[in-house]
Amino acid sequence: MVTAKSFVEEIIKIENNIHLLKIYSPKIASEITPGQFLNIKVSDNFFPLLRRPFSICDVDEKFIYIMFNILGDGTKILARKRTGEELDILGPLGHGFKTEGNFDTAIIVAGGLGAAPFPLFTKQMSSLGKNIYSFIGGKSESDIITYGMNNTFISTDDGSFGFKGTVIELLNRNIKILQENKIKIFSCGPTPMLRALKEFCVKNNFDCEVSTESAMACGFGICQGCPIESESKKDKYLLVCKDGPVFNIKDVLI
Amino acid sequence: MVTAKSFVEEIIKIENNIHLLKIYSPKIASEITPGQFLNIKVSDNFFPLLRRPFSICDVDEKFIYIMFNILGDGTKILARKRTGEELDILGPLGHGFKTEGNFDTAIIVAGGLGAAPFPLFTKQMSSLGKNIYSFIGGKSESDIITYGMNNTFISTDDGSFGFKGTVIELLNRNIKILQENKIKIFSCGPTPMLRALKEFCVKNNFDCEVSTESAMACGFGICQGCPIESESKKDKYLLVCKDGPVFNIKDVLI
Amino acid sequence: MNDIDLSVSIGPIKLRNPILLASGTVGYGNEMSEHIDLNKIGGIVTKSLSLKPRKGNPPQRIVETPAGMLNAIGLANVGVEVFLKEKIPFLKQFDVPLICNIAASSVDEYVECTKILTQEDFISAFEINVSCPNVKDGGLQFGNDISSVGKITAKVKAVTKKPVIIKLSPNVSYISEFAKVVKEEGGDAVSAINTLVGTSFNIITRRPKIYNVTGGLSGPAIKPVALAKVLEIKQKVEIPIIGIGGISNWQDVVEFMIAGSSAIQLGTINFVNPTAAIQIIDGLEQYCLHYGLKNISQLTGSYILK
Amino acid sequence: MNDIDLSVSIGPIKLRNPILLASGTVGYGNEMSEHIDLNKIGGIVTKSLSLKPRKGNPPQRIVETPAGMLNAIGLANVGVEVFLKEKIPFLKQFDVPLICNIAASSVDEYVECTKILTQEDFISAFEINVSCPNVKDGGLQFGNDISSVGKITAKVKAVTKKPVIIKLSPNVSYISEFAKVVKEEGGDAVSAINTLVGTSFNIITRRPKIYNVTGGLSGPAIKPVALAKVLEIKQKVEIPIIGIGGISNWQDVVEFMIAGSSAIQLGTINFVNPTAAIQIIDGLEQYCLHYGLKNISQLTGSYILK
Ligand SMILES: Cc1cc2nc3c(=O)[nH]c(=O)nc-3n(C[C@H](O)[C@H](O)[C@H](O)COP(=O)(O)OP(=O)(O)OC[C@H]3O[C@@H](n4cnc5c(N)ncnc54)[C@H](O)[C@@H]3O)c2cc1C
Ligand SMILES: Cc1cc2nc3c(=O)[nH]c(=O)nc-3n(C[C@H](O)[C@H](O)[C@H](O)COP(=O)(O)OP(=O)(O)OC[C@H]3O[C@@H](n4cnc5c(N)ncnc54)[C@H](O)[C@@H]3O)c2cc1C
Ligand SMILES: Cc1cc2nc3c(=O)[nH]c(=O)nc-3n(C[C@H](O)[C@H](O)[C@H](O)COP(=O)(O)O)c2cc1C
Ligand SMILES: Cc1cc2nc3c(=O)[nH]c(=O)nc-3n(C[C@H](O)[C@H](O)[C@H](O)COP(=O)(O)O)c2cc1C
Ligand code: FES
Ligand code: FES
Repeated sequence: MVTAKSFVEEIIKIENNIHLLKIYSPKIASEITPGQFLNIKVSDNFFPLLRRPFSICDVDEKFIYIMFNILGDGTKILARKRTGEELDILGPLGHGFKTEGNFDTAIIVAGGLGAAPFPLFTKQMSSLGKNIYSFIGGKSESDIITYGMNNTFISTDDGSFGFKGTVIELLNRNIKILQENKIKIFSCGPTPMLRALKEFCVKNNFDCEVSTESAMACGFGICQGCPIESESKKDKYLLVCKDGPVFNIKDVLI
Repeated sequence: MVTAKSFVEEIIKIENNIHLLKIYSPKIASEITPGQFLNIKVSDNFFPLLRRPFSICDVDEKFIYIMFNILGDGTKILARKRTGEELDILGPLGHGFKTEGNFDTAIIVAGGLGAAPFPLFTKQMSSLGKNIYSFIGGKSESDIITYGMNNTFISTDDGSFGFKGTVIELLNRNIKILQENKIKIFSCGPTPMLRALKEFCVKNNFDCEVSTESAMACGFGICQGCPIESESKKDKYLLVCKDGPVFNIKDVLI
Repeated sequence: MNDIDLSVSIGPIKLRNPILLASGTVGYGNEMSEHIDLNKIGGIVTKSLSLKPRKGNPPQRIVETPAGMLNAIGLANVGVEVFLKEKIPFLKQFDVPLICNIAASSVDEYVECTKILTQEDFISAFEINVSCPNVKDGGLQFGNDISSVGKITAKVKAVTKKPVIIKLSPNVSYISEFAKVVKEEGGDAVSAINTLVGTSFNIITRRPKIYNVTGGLSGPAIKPVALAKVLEIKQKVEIPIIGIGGISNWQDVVEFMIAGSSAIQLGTINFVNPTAAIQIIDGLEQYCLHYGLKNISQLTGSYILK
Repeated sequence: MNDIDLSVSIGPIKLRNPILLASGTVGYGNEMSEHIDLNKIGGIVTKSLSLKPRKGNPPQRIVETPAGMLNAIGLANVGVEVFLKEKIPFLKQFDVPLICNIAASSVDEYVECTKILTQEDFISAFEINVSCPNVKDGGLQFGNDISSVGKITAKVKAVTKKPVIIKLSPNVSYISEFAKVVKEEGGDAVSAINTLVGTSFNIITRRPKIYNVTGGLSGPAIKPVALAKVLEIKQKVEIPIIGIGGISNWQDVVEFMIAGSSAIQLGTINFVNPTAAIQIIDGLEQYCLHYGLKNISQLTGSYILK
């Protein structure tokens, strides 16, 4: 992990008004595992005070990308950045997805902005020669992000795009295809989705890694602000920033 | 006084790295007396929390100008503004210089950034057909601002430009010329200069108006944060923002 | 939108909406009337009034801090006589509840001020400032002493039929103990909070930036502390609370009401955005509409803990 | 620059410079050692240790506020045994003074912890946390009660020869009264301040944002309050003070030393800028050079009032 002065290259808008921030950051770009995150100081003053965590969306030689939506003060400031502005980034942080292992097909399950880590993930899986199916869900069409993903299966709660229902229901409908391959599931998205996914994986005995979220102050293990309940050790919490953000779905209580 | 949404037109750099901010603000531009000020919210967030007061430097149809140097957080943010950005301005505030009256020659005495209100003042004096002499002082050449002023007499403490000594000493050297005309003095600058000027004016019985400064929270009379001691009424303070910022030098204790 | 009811009661005091302008941040109303229509707000709390005019502290009185400011105005005010003669007539043009804030350096002075002011019908209620951190006499000497606060409440109540609100100091271990004594002595409501004691030094001269050495911290920085004090009172004492401290938008107002406030006061934000009160009232109406709240007063103390 | 002396003493504790990292904001040092050279800082204060490991509060533990943050970690820590076995060995690689912060839910637990830890030579001093606002047992129950603070000081001093620092709560009327009892009972220094009690609500769910309902406010927002507390202690009690609260740059450190601090601790800023300590030490050196200060310790309490 490093604190690296980095520079805004450009802001790209993709589907549904989602922003991609392209950042020149050769030092960080050289050592990333998909699923890791950055902790970014979006301003050089006390507004906002804390850094903001973002998944690493993609890496392209000396550039890294993050994907975001304007939500509050921090993302509003990020969206206003201009080419050449300096950016104070801490990263890469945490543990990413285990891309190696005994599977031939990677199943992505992404809800809304949970799509963020998967462009880089997809690249790496492809270069490892694995098959990929990407299940993407959202409340309605305006939540669907397919950027950088392949073989997409789409669901929306309101049926405005793709299958009408949750992404886990869609997954369940395609369970046959899944069971025909040596699969491993990789997921990121809102808590209710992850909860349903866990049930689904336990029932079907699927191996699954999930990227989790938490409020964070430091992002590197010193504040204890980001606990997540462990399935095995009841006497202490795991830390999302340091032990995660990616966990095996069996290891954490969601 | 109005709260008017205004827009940054451009930032111009003049002598000694001084910034001129040109602002599109037709409503405010239409009702200004030289010596009045604006209270500007430089950011749309809590950093910094309070507005920043600036003298109105010049007016040009629908545009107003302020003059500043990068000093702290507020002026740093102002200096980064780009064309088209909205600016939240309260103004014009306070009482300006009394430009009419029984004098034929206006003597400006400005120290450092005390030059700020005088470009507009000079314009108005000229249009009223009055003579103007501008005495401008600073610690050294890099403090001298002559922008928008005529008939300049310059002094620096270190002699790096013009007369070596204080601007009041320079004024005293030219007292003959002054005494040959019906003069009135108009001044703005650091407290030690104003103090010396007061002594000079009392001794020579010159009429003089000074623009004063104070820490301010509101700028329009509700916080009582900007007291200045009155010469006549000892039981209460005057307010720089509302009773000033321009006072007759006889009326205030400097 | 007309079926949204923004009106609230603070004990016996009825207001058209919960937005009051806080003492010391609205003067006597005249300057603010250039910015907003006073007929639209819940009410005005005057700058603290004392029996005789007070000159206040020498400059520097104000310093900015991160997301806040320190002030040590020193209760500069015109005194009750001049207030009645010169300031009230202006306010009478408006249909706006007027709460007179009183500061004093002795129990007797509080009583005297109240006796004089209570004769003026236009005054709706009194807010007794027992918590000014910026004067040597009175102020926190009273505000941090439970028996003084009780005594002042009882004696002021004895000389007026108008509602009496006691403005509490946050610079104490347990603010609810003060609220409790106010209730016991017949006070109608409490205002929480006044400013937190703070200071700031010039690192070159090594002198305090504020002439008075310490000042009162206000603004968004103190909002979490103020909210916790309101919640503490709400949980421990049954007395109407006026929430104050760092409120700058309608979301903050909702938060203060959830935590237990019947109404709120806007302070420092008036300096930054003199039209804040009106924007906030609009925002509250939208919020009620959006969440199907018929009466905004339903919000008061509606927190769900666990 | 080599003739600038940044070293300071906190009573019997000698430090190479006044920059300590505050309890709860540096863990047990290992993560921070990736960011800064621990051999360069004044010292480390551990996360509060208790006799047995503590799991801490459920999430959400943290929420951002204007220029500050609330936390209710709930003293999650590994306990003294694990600390001695697993955490200290790492720290022993460094030449850095280690101050062990202890939290407990009874006077006996403070004593027990101290007895165990005092046997470890690497530990330079103890900081006794009597002021954690985020636990139900202990914490402010002690911190807001003068006689408890006195008792804890005396009993802890009785079982260790190492210096004992008491970390005081700011959530009291007069912090200097607590400093006074610490001095009387033989405490070597006080740390001021711990966090201010605050809260925050979600305006849609009406629930507190923090699971524990209230949390401790830290960060730049509280700096003026912390400075005033340091000044109050300095003016009233002769005891070394470690200043804490919202410090984020070298200018803040100078301000805290002028107000009376012998040394300071960096808290929240470590989260935002993990290299802050080093930048600050550089800044202090420049400041001393520029203003011709031979020993930075000359700054302590060097304020000029009026
Ligand atoms: C490990 C990790 C990876 C993340 N990756 C991404 C990413 O790739 N892209 C992205 O857009 N966001 C990501 N997030 C979430 C991101 O950090 C927040 O969206 C961001 O902090 C919002 O900052 P803000 O200042 O704009 O909003 P704030 O003003 O902080 O918050 C605005 C609103 O959003 C809510 N909010 C804040 N944080 C979260 C959160 N973590 N989850 C849900 N609601 C929240 C707040 O409660 C508030 O209501 C990630 C978070 C974590 C912990
Ligand atoms: C009526 C009035 C008119 C003014 N007109 C102008 C103008 O035309 N041009 C201009 O550049 N400035 C003017 N000023 C001063 C201006 O308001 C300050 O320079 C400005 O607030 C600095 O803001 P900042 O955030 O950059 O600095 P801050 O971070 O607020 O301060 C940086 C440093 O400057 C010091 N400082 C702040 N305000 C003042 C002040 N008023 N005088 C001296 N030192 C100060 C602070 O103590 C601090 O050390 C005027 C002030 C008043 C009251
Ligand atoms: C400049 C200033 C002057 C104040 N004067 C008074 C006063 O005279 N009487 C009083 O009771 N409170 C006074 N206050 C306190 C406010 O009424 C309010 O309690 C406090 O500022 C917290 O609210 P805020 O954070 O919204 O400003 C003053 C506050 C400020 C900032
Ligand atoms: C996340 C967090 C955890 C903390 N944990 C402890 C603790 O375990 N023990 C303690 O004495 N103080 C603890 N503190 C208080 C700090 O040591 C410090 O007193 C306080 O944060 C004020 O300093 P700051 O404003 O620089 O953060 C904690 C503070 C934070 C923000
Ligand atoms: S965010 Fe600080 S420990 Fe995880
Ligand atoms: S700045 Fe508020 S009264 Fe003058």
